[in-house]
Amino acid sequence: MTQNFVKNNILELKLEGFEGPIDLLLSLVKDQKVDILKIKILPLAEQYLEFLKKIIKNDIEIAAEYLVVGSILAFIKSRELLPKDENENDEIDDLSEKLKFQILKLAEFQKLSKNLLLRKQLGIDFFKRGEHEIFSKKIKYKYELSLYDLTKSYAMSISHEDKSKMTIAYSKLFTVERALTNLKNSLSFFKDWNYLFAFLPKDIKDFLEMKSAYASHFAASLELAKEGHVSLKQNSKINDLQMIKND
Amino acid sequence: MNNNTKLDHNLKLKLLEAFIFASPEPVKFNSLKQFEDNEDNLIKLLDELELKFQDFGFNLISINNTYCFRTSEEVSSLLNIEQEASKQLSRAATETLGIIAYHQPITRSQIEEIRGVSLSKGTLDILFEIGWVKPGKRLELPGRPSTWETTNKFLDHFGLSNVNQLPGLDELKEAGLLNFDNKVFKDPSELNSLNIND
Amino acid sequence: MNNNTKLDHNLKLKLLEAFIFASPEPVKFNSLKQFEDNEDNLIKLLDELELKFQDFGFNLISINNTYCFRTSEEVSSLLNIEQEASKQLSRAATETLGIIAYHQPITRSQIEEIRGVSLSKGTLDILFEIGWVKPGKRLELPGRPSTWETTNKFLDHFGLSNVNQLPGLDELKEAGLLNFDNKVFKDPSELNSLNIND
Repeated sequence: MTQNFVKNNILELKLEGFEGPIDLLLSLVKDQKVDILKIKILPLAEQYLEFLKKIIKNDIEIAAEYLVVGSILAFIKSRELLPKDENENDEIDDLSEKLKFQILKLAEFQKLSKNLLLRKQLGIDFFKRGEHEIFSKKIKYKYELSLYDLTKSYAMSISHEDKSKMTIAYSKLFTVERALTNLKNSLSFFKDWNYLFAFLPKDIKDFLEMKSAYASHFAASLELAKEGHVSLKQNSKINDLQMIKND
Repeated sequence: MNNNTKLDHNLKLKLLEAFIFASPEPVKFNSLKQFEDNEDNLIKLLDELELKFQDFGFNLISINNTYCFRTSEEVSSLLNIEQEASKQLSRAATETLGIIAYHQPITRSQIEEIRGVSLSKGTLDILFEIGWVKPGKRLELPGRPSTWETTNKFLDHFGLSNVNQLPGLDELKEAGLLNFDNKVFKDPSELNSLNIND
Repeated sequence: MNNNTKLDHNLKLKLLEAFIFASPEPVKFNSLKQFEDNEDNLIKLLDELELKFQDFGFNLISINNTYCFRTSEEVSSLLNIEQEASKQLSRAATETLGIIAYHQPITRSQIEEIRGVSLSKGTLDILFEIGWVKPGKRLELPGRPSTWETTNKFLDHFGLSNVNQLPGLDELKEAGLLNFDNKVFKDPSELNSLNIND
């Protein structure tokens, strides 16, 4: 039987043609051309395991479901081959019966589902009234919203990341504009050389804001010097910058 | 007086057939009560209408207590009417639909159990989108899992009056195929108790 | 032979009425020739049909050589059918309805918090007007904000018997409707903890 599979190149289908391990078992049964009620699990197990072995070789990312059923079949097979113990045999029979039942059940539902779609269908084989007759002046608006649309919309509304509320955090930085205003105001009171950073506002408590104030005052002083309002000097590299108002 | 009642009766029939005929969707029994508030009489009137249209090119049919006209089986195949493009269902979706139809109400994990494989995303989704299945009541089990069941739209589409009309349903029941007692595993945790090495 | 012709005659009548019934617009005389190619015979058949439906709640009428069924004048004044026109619900309204359905009772500001945008005035109004939502109890919070909840009409429209039947987030995810593993709100009180700035 396994030989047949190789010949028929079914192996090359990998597992994509099967809807799960029970479906695979079912198709092996169908290939045996025996009554589903008379399935013999042992030969079936051998075929399945043989099939699984080859698949694993070719495709290691095999679905876990196939391996689970494979392990049950391996279990049944190994127990059948070992010397018999009465209690254990019951257990195996039970497992075999259940597996057969599942194959049978799936076979039945596959048949019924197929038949369902073979039924005559509305809009294809029979019809409803084609026309929407207008015979009343009263108009009632009907909202065409299906439960599917509603739940889909809800799912989208809570899953879209771009829907999250986003607020830009309040900036605690001391801007150059503020530094410029501060320096211009202060310079009117001081005629002599003064250390630039003495002009920094005294009430800054935030560390980041303080750091940015240093930077913005430095930038502001350069701007003022460039415009000719002030002169700047630095006695040495390690000394602080000093500033004086030009006349 | 007698004559009057009869006229009244005929008028009611006309009103009923006109109302059902003019409504774009199947009409609920309750909304037909406006023409005859006695339910027994209303049922009689509807039975009479059903009979009246029995041999027409279109018939009055009932779907789960709703009423509508549909072209008769006899002529349908001879009509040359443009077909609605129907979606081709995947095999997984077809089987899932069948299982829900025969097994309803059924949870997702029970569907997976019958098919022996987990349902991929989009399988139930497509059936829900077409409007053939909808969520049903929740089961009183841990996690209160939601069940799925078929809709009136499903019945209408496949020309069924109710789910009991599904062909083969009785046989399924008799064969005991509609219960979950005989499965290999009740839940995945049972796998652990199956020790293959001992 | 005679009997055969008669059968054929009846079948033709049925085909004609079924075809006119199922056609989306009034049917042209010419397209009815497919059922009877002899024009004189076709006219006779149509006359016969007209007579057949003469005393029905709906009649076969011909307008400019086209044929269709129309509700009879006798009953149309008595029928209380409102003409239905389909309308699309806006995306904002659909989302809001979904959020109310899943989180009810929920206040307006909680809805805004989930959607991340403020609700325009008309959004809740339209849902209220359709009759799908109604004001619920007030919350014992500052300002005693009013909550919103869904109505029985809402359940009726979506074919649900209670709001617990709405598919849960897990089911939405499994059905492929929800693709993101985002924060799940179980009840509105959790909304307060949703603070992106924290």
